This record gives sequence, C-alpha cells and structure tokens, in this order.
Amino acid sequence: MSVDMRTYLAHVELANPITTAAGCAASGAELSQFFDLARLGAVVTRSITMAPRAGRPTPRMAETPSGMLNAVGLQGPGVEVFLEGELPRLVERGARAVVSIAGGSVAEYTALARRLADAPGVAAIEVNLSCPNVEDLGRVFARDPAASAEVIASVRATMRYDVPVVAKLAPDVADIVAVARACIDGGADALAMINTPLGMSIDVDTMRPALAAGTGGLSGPAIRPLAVRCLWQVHAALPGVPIVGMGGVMTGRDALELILAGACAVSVGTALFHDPYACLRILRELEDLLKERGFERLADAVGLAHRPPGAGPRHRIDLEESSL
Amino acid sequence: MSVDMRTYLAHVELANPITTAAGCAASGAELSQFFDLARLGAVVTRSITMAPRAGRPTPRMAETPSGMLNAVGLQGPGVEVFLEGELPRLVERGARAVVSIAGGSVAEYTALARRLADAPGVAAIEVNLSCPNVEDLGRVFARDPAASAEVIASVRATMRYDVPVVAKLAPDVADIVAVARACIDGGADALAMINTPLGMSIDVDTMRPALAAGTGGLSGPAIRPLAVRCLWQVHAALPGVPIVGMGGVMTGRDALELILAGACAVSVGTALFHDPYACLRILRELEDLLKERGFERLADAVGLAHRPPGAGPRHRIDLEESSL
Amino acid sequence: MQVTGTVLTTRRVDAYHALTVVAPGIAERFRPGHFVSVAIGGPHTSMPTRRAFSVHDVKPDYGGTVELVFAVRGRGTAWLAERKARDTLDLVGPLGRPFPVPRDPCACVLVGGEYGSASLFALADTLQQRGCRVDFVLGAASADRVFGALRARRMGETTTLTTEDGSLGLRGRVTDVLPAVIADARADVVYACGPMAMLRGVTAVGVEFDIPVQVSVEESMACGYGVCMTCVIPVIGEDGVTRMVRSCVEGPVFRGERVRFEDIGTIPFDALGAPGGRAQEGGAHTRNVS
Amino acid sequence: MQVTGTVLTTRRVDAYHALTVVAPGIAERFRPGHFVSVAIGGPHTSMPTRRAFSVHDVKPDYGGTVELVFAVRGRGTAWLAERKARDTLDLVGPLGRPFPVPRDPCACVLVGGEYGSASLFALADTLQQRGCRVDFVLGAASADRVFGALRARRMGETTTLTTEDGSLGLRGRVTDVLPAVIADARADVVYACGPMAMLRGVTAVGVEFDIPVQVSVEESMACGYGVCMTCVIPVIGEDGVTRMVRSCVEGPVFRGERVRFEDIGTIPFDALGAPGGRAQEGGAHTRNVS
Ligand SMILES: Cc1cc2nc3c(=O)[nH]c(=O)nc-3n(C[C@H](O)[C@H](O)[C@H](O)COP(=O)(O)OP(=O)(O)OC[C@H]3O[C@@H](n4cnc5c(N)ncnc54)[C@H](O)[C@@H]3O)c2cc1C
Ligand SMILES: Cc1cc2nc3c(=O)[nH]c(=O)nc-3n(C[C@H](O)[C@H](O)[C@H](O)COP(=O)(O)OP(=O)(O)OC[C@H]3O[C@@H](n4cnc5c(N)ncnc54)[C@H](O)[C@@H]3O)c2cc1C
Ligand SMILES: Cc1cc2nc3c(=O)[nH]c(=O)nc-3n(C[C@H](O)[C@H](O)[C@H](O)COP(=O)(O)O)c2cc1C
Ligand SMILES: Cc1cc2nc3c(=O)[nH]c(=O)nc-3n(C[C@H](O)[C@H](O)[C@H](O)COP(=O)(O)O)c2cc1C
Ligand code: FES
Ligand code: FES
Repeated sequence: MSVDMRTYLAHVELANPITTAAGCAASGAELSQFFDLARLGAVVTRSITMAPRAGRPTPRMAETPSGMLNAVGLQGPGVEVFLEGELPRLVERGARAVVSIAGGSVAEYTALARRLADAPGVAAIEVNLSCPNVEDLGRVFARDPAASAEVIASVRATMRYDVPVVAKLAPDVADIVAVARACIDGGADALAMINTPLGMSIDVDTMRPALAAGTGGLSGPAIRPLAVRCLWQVHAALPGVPIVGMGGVMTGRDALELILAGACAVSVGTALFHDPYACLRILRELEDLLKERGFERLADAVGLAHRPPGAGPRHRIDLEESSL
Repeated sequence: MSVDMRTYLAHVELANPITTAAGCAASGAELSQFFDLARLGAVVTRSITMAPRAGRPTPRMAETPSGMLNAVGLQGPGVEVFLEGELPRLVERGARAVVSIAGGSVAEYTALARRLADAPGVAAIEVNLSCPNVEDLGRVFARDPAASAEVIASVRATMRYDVPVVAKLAPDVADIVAVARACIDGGADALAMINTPLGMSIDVDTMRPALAAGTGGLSGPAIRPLAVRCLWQVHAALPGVPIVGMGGVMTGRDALELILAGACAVSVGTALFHDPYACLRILRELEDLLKERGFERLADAVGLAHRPPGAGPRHRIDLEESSL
Repeated sequence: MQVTGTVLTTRRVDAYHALTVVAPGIAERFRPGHFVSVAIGGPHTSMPTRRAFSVHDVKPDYGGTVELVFAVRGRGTAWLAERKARDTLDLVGPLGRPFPVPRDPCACVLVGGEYGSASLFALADTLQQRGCRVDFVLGAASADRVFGALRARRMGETTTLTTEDGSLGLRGRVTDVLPAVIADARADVVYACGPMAMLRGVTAVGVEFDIPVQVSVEESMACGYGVCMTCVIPVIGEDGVTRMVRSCVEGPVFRGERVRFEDIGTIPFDALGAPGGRAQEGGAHTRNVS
Repeated sequence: MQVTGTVLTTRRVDAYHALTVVAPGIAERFRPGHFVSVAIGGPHTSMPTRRAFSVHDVKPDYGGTVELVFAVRGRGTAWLAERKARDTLDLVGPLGRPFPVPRDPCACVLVGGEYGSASLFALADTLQQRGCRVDFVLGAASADRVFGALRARRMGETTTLTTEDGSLGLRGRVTDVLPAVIADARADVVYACGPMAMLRGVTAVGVEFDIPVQVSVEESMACGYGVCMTCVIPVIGEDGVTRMVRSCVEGPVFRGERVRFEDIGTIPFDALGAPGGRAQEGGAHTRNVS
C-alpha cells in the first residue's frame, strides 16, 4: 500500500511535498532534461525581480564544512521576460509553479504581485523577504517583523484571492516566531523557512574574502539544525499554519526530520547541485520511511515530534530559549 | 625566526592567542593531565553561576553535519566552590584564567562580579550573555542590545578596574553590530564571539527531539562561516575593539581565518572533544602559517582581510547585508 | 593517550563486527572496564564527535593490540564496519574508571547484555588469575546478538544464556535467571555491562541478595575524558547527596546501588543544583538561572 | 548523466595526477571539450560541492573509460589524489558545450596552459580525422607542470613548449611564441585551454591575426549543469549586449573575442541588469534591488 503523499499550501493541493528551493533550479528547463517536472510537488522559481539583474561578481560561491556560501545576487531576466518565457514553459511541462518574488521596497513587491496577478499557472507566490529595503538603509525585510508584515499585506491585497501567499523567512533574527506571527497577521497563507543565514569565508592563502561580495548565504546540511529549530518554534507557536521547510535536506531522512518538526512541504536546494535527481530520490526515500513507520498519510507525520511525550522520562522537553 | 605571538585583551597580555572556549574544558584539571595549561594564551573557565547547577537532563548532545548540539545547561559547582577549588588550582598550574560568568538577572551577574572582584588570579571576566533573563520572560540577554549593555555596565562598575570585562555575544540576532556596540558603550573592554546559535535535531527513528531539552547550542565547523561573518562585521564597525573569536576552529588554518576577519585571540571548543591536544596543535599550526606568510607578529594579521583590495578586480567587496 | 593505530583484522561475529587495532600504548595501560574513543570518517569527515567502545581484548602481538566489538547503529558505526585491514584508526584511550577487582579470592557473577558481554572476558581473566570463581550470565534479544557464549562456556564455572525470543538458552531475561546463579555460586559480587534497563534489574537483584553490583553504564558522550559534561547520570555520593556525575571519568563503572537508574534522563528534584532545588553546597543565592 | 564509476588506474604525471575511471555512459557521449563533475569525500563527506574536471581521454576498454588529469589544489583534489584502483567515483557528465570543430579541413593551433593541455588531445584527434593540420603550443610555470609534451610531439605538425623559468622549451609564455606558430602554420583557428590570463593573451593574438579563437574557461562552479548561477562570466552576445552567462552550460568553450576577460570578477556597468544600469530587456521598472 502506498502512502498518501498529498499536501496543501492553504487550499492548493500538491501531489507530494517535495519542491525545488527558490533560486536553486534556474528556469526549470535545466532539470527537465533529467526528469519530468510534473513529478515534483511544485517547482519554486528563482526570485523574480521587476528589472533584469546581473547579480553579483564572481567568485560567487565557496564551500564550507558541510555547507556552501553563495552570493548570486538574484541574477535573473526580470518579470517581463519571465512571464513571456520561463513561466509558460513551466506550465507547459505540467509543473506546479510557485513563483518567488523579490523587491527592494514595498512598492516593488506590490508591482510584482500586480504583474503576476493575472498570469495563468501561478500556483502560489513565495515572497522572498531576505532583500535589503532601500527605504530603510538597506536593512533586510526579513529581520524586521513590521517591514515583513507590510510587504506581505500589500502582496496579499494585490494577488488574486485564490493564489496563496507564502512568506519566506530567514533564520538570522532574534525571534523567528515574532517575524512569523507578523507575516501571518499581515495575511500570509503559509510560511517558508529557512532562507540562508549570512555567512562568510576567508581564503587563508590570498588572505581575502573567498566571495567577491564578501558575505554570502550559507546553505546545505550545516544549517539543518537551524532549520529544524525554526520550524519547531514556529509550528509550536502557530500550529495551524502550513510551513514549507528547507535547509540542508539531502536525503529522505532529512526531509522527514523537517516534517516531524512541522513542515508540510520540503524544498530542496543545495542537494540539487550535487545530484540533479535529488528531489525524486528524496521523495522516494521519504515515502519508504513513512511506509516503514506505518504512516498511511504524510499529513499524519507533520509536526509529530511535538506530540506529548510517551511515558519514558527521556522525553521531557523543556523549551527554554537559551542554547546553554 | 619565530613569530611574536603575543596578544592583548585590553591591557592584559596573553603569551599567545589560543584559549579554551568557555564550558569546553570543565575545571581545567582534565586537560592538565595532557599538557601544561600555562602553554595556552588563557584558560576560559566554564560559565560560573552563583549557586551550583545540575544542568539539563540527558541526552545532552547530538551530532549534526560538521557540528554538534549541546544542552549541558551550565552544570557547575557554583561560585563558592569555584573560588575555593577550581580557580586556585588553575592559578597554581600557572594558567591565565579568564572567568566566564552567567546569570539570570542583572543582579545575579553583578553579585558574581562582586564575588570575583577580589579573587586573585582572574585575568579577565567573560560575560556569557546567552542566558535567559528571568525578569524578561526568559528572553536571552544576548538578543537584546539594551539588556546586554545593562549587564555589562553593572559588571564593569563592580569589577576591579584592572580586570578587563569581555562581552560574549551570540550570532542569532538580527544585528550583531548593534549588540556589540551596546556592550562597548556599556563599558566592555573586549568582545567574544560567537556563542552557539540555537539549533535542534529530531531523531527520525524515535520521532522525538534528539536532545532531552529539545533545543541546544550548535557548535563546530558548521558554524564557522557565521563566526567569520560576525567577526568581520563587528571588526569593520568597531576596528579598535579586541575580539576573541571562536566557532568551529579545528586547525591552524581555521584560527587564521578568524584572525584575518578581526579576532586577536581564538578560543577552541568542540575541537577539544575530539583531541585533548587541539589547542597546542592549533597554536603550532597557526605559528607555522604566519611564518610561511612572512609575518613577524601575530598582531599584523589581525583583521588583515579588511585591508583595501589590491589592484585586482577580483577583490571588490560589496557589503550589502543580504545573503542573496 | 591518542594513537593512530593500524587495523590488523576485521571479522563478523554474528550480529557484531570486531576490529583488532595495533595500539601499543593503549594495550599496555589497559585494565578491564576501560574504553576507547574512535575518530570517525577520516580527515574530511562531517562527523566531528568520537565514538566510545569498550575494549574487548588486548593481545601482545605487534607491541600490543586492542579489539573492539560493536553493533552498527548509526552513521559512525556504519563507517567503522567498513574499515579493512591496514586502514588506520585514530584512538584515544584507555579511558574511564575500570572495574574494581577484589583483593581476595571470591565468587563473582559476570552479567552481559548484547555487546556488553564484550568487556567481561578481560575482567574474568583478571578475576581468575586472582583465584576468583567466575560464573557467566549472558543475554540478548536473540541468539545472534548474544556475544561470547563459547568463550564464556570455556572460562566460566557455569554459563547461563538467555534470549528474549528463546532462540538460544532460556527464554527470558538475564534477571530471570540471575537469582539462581547467584545462589548456586554463593556469589560475593556481581559485575554487569549492558543496556541501562538490564543494569537496573541486575542491581535490584544484587540489593535483594545484599551483595555489591558493579555496573558499567553507557550514556551519550561527546569527549570521553571529562571536559564536555554531556555524559552525566544521577549518582548518590558517599554523603547521600545525588549529583549529576560524568560517566566517562567517574564511570563508566559505578556501584549499582548508587546509580539512580529510574531517574536517568531527568534531573532528580533533590540532585545538587537541581532547578528550584536547594543548593546543598556553597551558594548564598539559591536562585537558579532558570 | 550520473555514473558510479570504478577507478581502473591511477598514475602520477609530473606535477599531476591522472585517474582512469570506468564510465561507459559518459565515454560514449563524450566530445572534445566536455567536462565531468566528481563527488568528493564519500557518503559522510563535509564537502557537498562537486569538482569539475576536463576529460583528457576516453578509451573503449571495459565498455568505456574516461581519464581525468588534475593538480592538487585544495581539500577536494587532495582527496581525489588518494583514490586507488577499484575505488568507486561518482561522476556526472559529459557536461558543457564542447569545442566546435570546422566542417572543412583547416590549420589549427592548439594552445594549452598547465593542466589545460589535457583537454586538447582528444580535440587534436578529431581535427586530424577531419584532415586538419594541428600545431601545439604548450606552456606552464615549470617543466614538471607542462602536461602532454610527448604526446603533442607525436601528434602535432609542430610543438612549441614554453616555461616561465626556462626549465623546458623557451623561457616565457605561450603568447610570446604564438604569433610565430600561427604565421608558420598559416593557422585558420586557435583553440586554447588554460588559466584566464593566458586565454586573454591568446585571444588578443587571435584578434591581431584576425582568426577565431575558441577558449575553454574555468570559473568556480557549484553545480556544473546550469542551475546554481555561480559560474558566470561577462560575455558579449550576438546583439552586442553583455550578459553574465553560465560557463558550465553556455561554456566552458566560448569564442574568445566575446569574453570580456578584463571584466571577469566584476559586473561590467553596461551588462544586462547591472546595478544602476539601464535594463535593456523588459522591465517597466529600472529600479534595481540595490
Ligand atoms: C563507555 C561506552 C562503551 C561502549 N562500548 C560499546 C561497545 O563495546 N560496542 C558497541 O557496539 N557500542 C558501545 N557503546 C555504544 C557506542 O558508543 C554507540 O553505539 C555509538 O557511539 C553509536 O555511534 P553511531 O555513529 O553508530 O550512532 P550515531 O547516532 O550517529 O551517533 C551520534 C553521536 O551520539 C553518540 N552516541 C549515540 N549513541 C550512543 C551511545 N549509546 N553511547 C554513547 N554515545 C552514543 C555517538 O558517540 C555520536 O557522538 C559504548 C558506549 C559507551 C559510552
Ligand atoms: C570546466 C572546468 C574544467 C576543469 N578541468 C580541470 C582539469 O582538467 N584539471 C584540474 O586540475 N582542474 C580542473 N579544473 C579546476 C578544478 O575544478 C579545481 O581545481 C578544483 O575544483 C579545486 O578543488 P579543490 O577541492 O582542490 O579546491 P577547493 O578550494 O577545496 O574547492 C572548493 C570549491 O571551489 C570550487 N573551485 C575551486 N577552484 C575552482 C576552479 N578553479 N574551477 C572550478 N571550481 C573551483 C570547487 O569545485 C569546490 O566546489 C576545471 C574547472 C572547470 C570549471
Ligand atoms: C545558489 C543559491 C541561490 C539561491 N537563490 C535564492 C533565491 O533566489 N530566492 C530565495 O528565496 N532563496 C534563494 N536561495 C535559498 C534557498 O532557496 C534555500 O532557502 C536555502 O538554500 C536552504 O536550502 P538548502 O540548504 O537545501 O540549499 C538560494 C540558495 C542558493 C544555494
Ligand atoms: C558542550 C559545550 C558547552 C559550552 N558551555 C559554554 C558555557 O558554559 N559558557 C559559554 O559562554 N559558552 C559555552 N559554550 C560555547 C563555546 O564556548 C563556544 O562559544 C562555541 O562552542 C563555539 O566554539 P566551537 O565551535 O569551537 O565549539 C559551550 C559549548 C559546548 C559545545
Ligand atoms: S563525555 Fe565529555 S564529560 Fe563525559
Ligand atoms: S555551475 Fe551551476 S550554473 Fe554553472
């Protein structure tokens, strides 16, 4: 008997919980050489901006222990070219397209939402809040609950009512629950976490930063414990909210870890660079693990690690916020 | 010719930059079976509390990719026993003792400073700010610039003027520079970073959190990119402030990376669990690397990666705060 | 001490893997009950913590070898199971407090659960050299997981085997047969190594017979030599005060009656420094940092 | 395609390591200029990104083998240098846009710097099969780092070697001798693989002679198949517009004159979507996200 792998982003049904992570599958065309994109729960696009963007100078990537830093800088074609080419081709291929958007001001996010509002084939909008707010000295939206809420409220008001708005959060904040709550209060239908925390690496031979941009986003297995913690805290505080989990998922076990913490869908980023088939492999492994554990439905595993502990004294969870 | 490895925490000279990290060398007696503690720049003690503490239930540790989670919970004997036994024994052994303190309120930090003010052999005080503030719903001091500054100001006012006060910061804040600046304004003579960001791991077999405490502090190589980034940002903003760097240092190359980012001393934590001799090995490797690069003094390498780039166009550093 | 040893032989023993490693410095200092910790995954590993294993056997070959017996549990033991002869292995040891041995000849029952039996044979050797009588009780879930039955039969005055599924020896647990073995041997002391639940049961039997039980415990460890404070269990001291003590340096061998087995995985409210508890030592303040 | 290949042979070639790996699927699809990416460090590695290597040779043995030639640079290549015969290696390939080959016979100069020469021999083979004349110019810092001199001498109409320290061939750089070689051979096209600075110099020479130069570039890569956007360089398109293009899928082979070598490591102000620049395609808004 197979496991019912369906999951929901608000009212939108996905055939399974595995999606590509924003910015990790380019236009989708590259992956579609390897397999049928319709087999994924969804394809999350790169973050689309109004104008085309050339991104950051190279080197744009550096490897770190069990992780990598990137400073791609949202290189992309801009929303018009996206709407003319990338999006229709995803739809033609039968992919569920979740469109990620990025802006430098509330007005820009809103303008993007307006351009996307009538576009056919947008299953959901993911709002990448890890962008510097040009109206606030470049402070990143995701680090400020009020600014995040403002963006979400405006995008929500602009998008068609039947397209869920997903707020994508970053872990390098003092209180992820506060940001999550602000986004939900602002009208977000779901959350996605985690975006890459800001990291840096210095080449000890050249004695200069390894990335041309200096700092970059840290991704890969190294950050999975941060992702699990953010999912855990937010799911505990907002148990009804659908959350797309991501951060260092390389195997079905990793995906299950995020699901047990509270994710109802799981995005795969860095693993795709290692293995074009990563999403399908992870999906298969996840289904097997659920089967082994006797689950009939994926939905029954979501957040399961939060259930009141059994009799065993091993399992007293004490949720103090300090790491010591 | 050997490299001049001396470094300074404010006016306090350390023979070399390598120290143990707080909480990673128990009482010091364990390591002294392996080598002479006087060979270290300093021994940073576990975080001392007023009363004895039993810590958190077990399991207290879990391995993660290139890292580990711990939830020891500041197990320790309390300040009285520390002053009667551990501290005098460190001093007898010729170790430079940096005493780490932890409290649940400003009053408790202050009381600790008062107890330590007259104790002989305290080279410096490191204030562990990653503790929940019982007067603020358990919100961690280190996540709040004002609360951090208040603790530091009170400890600074209480300690003998000739004992430097080092503020130890955590990376899981929206703006590490703001916290650092608040601590310096509050009177801190130096900074230490990074403490462990809060992480979590779920055992997919038991389907429960791997740690009895649920969440724990993430340490080891996985977090080094976060440490480098925090050091870089704070050294750029406060170039005159001595900073003790730590986070995932396993080799001399790792130590050099932190030094190039701005650390004038480097603490070693998780590496000690793997290798009791880690500090001495790292010191030796670091000295060799400095020699190879033609340095005569460690001090000349501190923050060197910040120097204006050479002619090459590869090295344009653009310090936008987003990770994308 | 830290040693880079060369793997001499590898073999499967039923459900277990056995590795013999050339490690003269460790073999020389070894006493029964000691353990070693092993670095996992090579120089570019993503597994930074060492794994702890009891030493099963030491031999004088090649200046001194140690043998580890282990079950594959997670990623680290899976890696270890793939080692081949001539690979090198980074070991630290010998670690921990070994089994205390009686000064005078006496009757000893040695109880092993699963791979826990592995650490009992070197002990049996020492005890027999001192003129002690040794009886074995070995148990496991199933026949393939009972370790060392043959050797026990060769060495012990008697050997009693139990399996939960009845596939070898008596169906049941070691504690089902232990009282009879103690009575028959007129045992003076019991030594036990195995899962916590078994140690708890064996200790209870010892208390009933009013004879000491030395247990070797297993708690999750990050360092193995006393610096990380992750491996603690609640143990009652000579002064009657319960403290969270490190099983790597104050153990892994403890007097069974002193271990508060039922409270493992908690901080007992009356432990020294327990949250909200009285601070029995030092401390003008009793306010705990939450 | 992804292949788990078995290492057939390993050898040292002066400053380089060469690995032959059984990988039928890749060998079959290979065309000169293709590269492969290799997973590093085994299942529990701390190195999650693949490493890119040109394919030096393919042979039909065992259904098809590929040979990689590489220099030890960092942790990944150090690990690769330790592989032994019978180890397995996870390869993805063939990747990238191969060298375009002329329809009709013509005279080709092949220029290789350091291990860059490795990818030229398969190309030379193809060119010669099509009746092309092939001349080689190979250079490096020192004699031990010139790769393939013997084979070049065997295959090429002429072979000119340069080293910066004069330890082999002429003292100097490939660009010092290239004009004479082009003139003597009456070359119609130049192919080059090596460090960026060399490619830039070779392109300049080609421009001078007004003949096309095909360069194979090397930029830091995380994925190798077009999804991560880390490997971009500024390239001028047919329409005259500079774009940041992916060297893994649109390259690694480019027309040299199209590559803005002097701007590599920057975003040229006039590139499509450059910060503050005009947005030449689409975009009602020109406001960039910082
Ligand atoms: C003193 C002592 C002696 C031991 N002797 C043996 C023996 O002879 N044979 C044997 O098969 N096993 C023995 N163990 C248990 C063995 O250490 C664990 O099975 C092993 O660490 C699991 O590692 P893993 O990589 O397979 O699991 P993982 O789950 O990947 O381990 C992750 C981390 O948790 C730690 N850990 C997990 N389980 C345990 C555990 N039960 N005890 C200690 N640390 C743990 C690991 O050391 C590692 O740091 C002993 C443990 C201790 C403390
Ligand atoms: C298309 C192409 C073909 C190549 N062919 C060869 C070849 O035939 N022989 C050879 O010796 N080398 C070749 N290289 C360079 C080779 O990929 C790097 O030397 C290697 O990746 C360095 O890895 P490392 O682990 O030693 O260094 P590390 O510094 O540990 O590498 C860290 C990360 O940076 C990336 N990286 C670092 N330097 C480079 C680089 N120069 N190019 C691409 N990625 C890099 C690595 O892939 C890795 O992800 C080629 C590179 C490319 C892009
Ligand atoms: C090269 C790269 C590019 C990325 N681009 C984007 C992006 O455009 N928008 C976005 O929201 N997240 C972006 N991310 C973040 C990922 O979507 C994801 O949140 C993060 O990488 C963690 O997942 P992982 O560890 O599986 O990669 C990018 C990550 C990488 C590695
Ligand atoms: C087991 C353990 C216990 C720790 N205890 C303390 C502590 O008592 N006080 C403190 O300030 N930091 C404590 N830390 C944090 C370390 O001092 C250090 O900041 C962190 O581990 C990062 O360094 P590393 O990666 O080298 O371990 C502890 C870390 C670990 C792993
Ligand atoms: S394992 Fe570290 S103190 Fe026991
Ligand atoms: S290496 Fe990923 S796009 Fe080129």
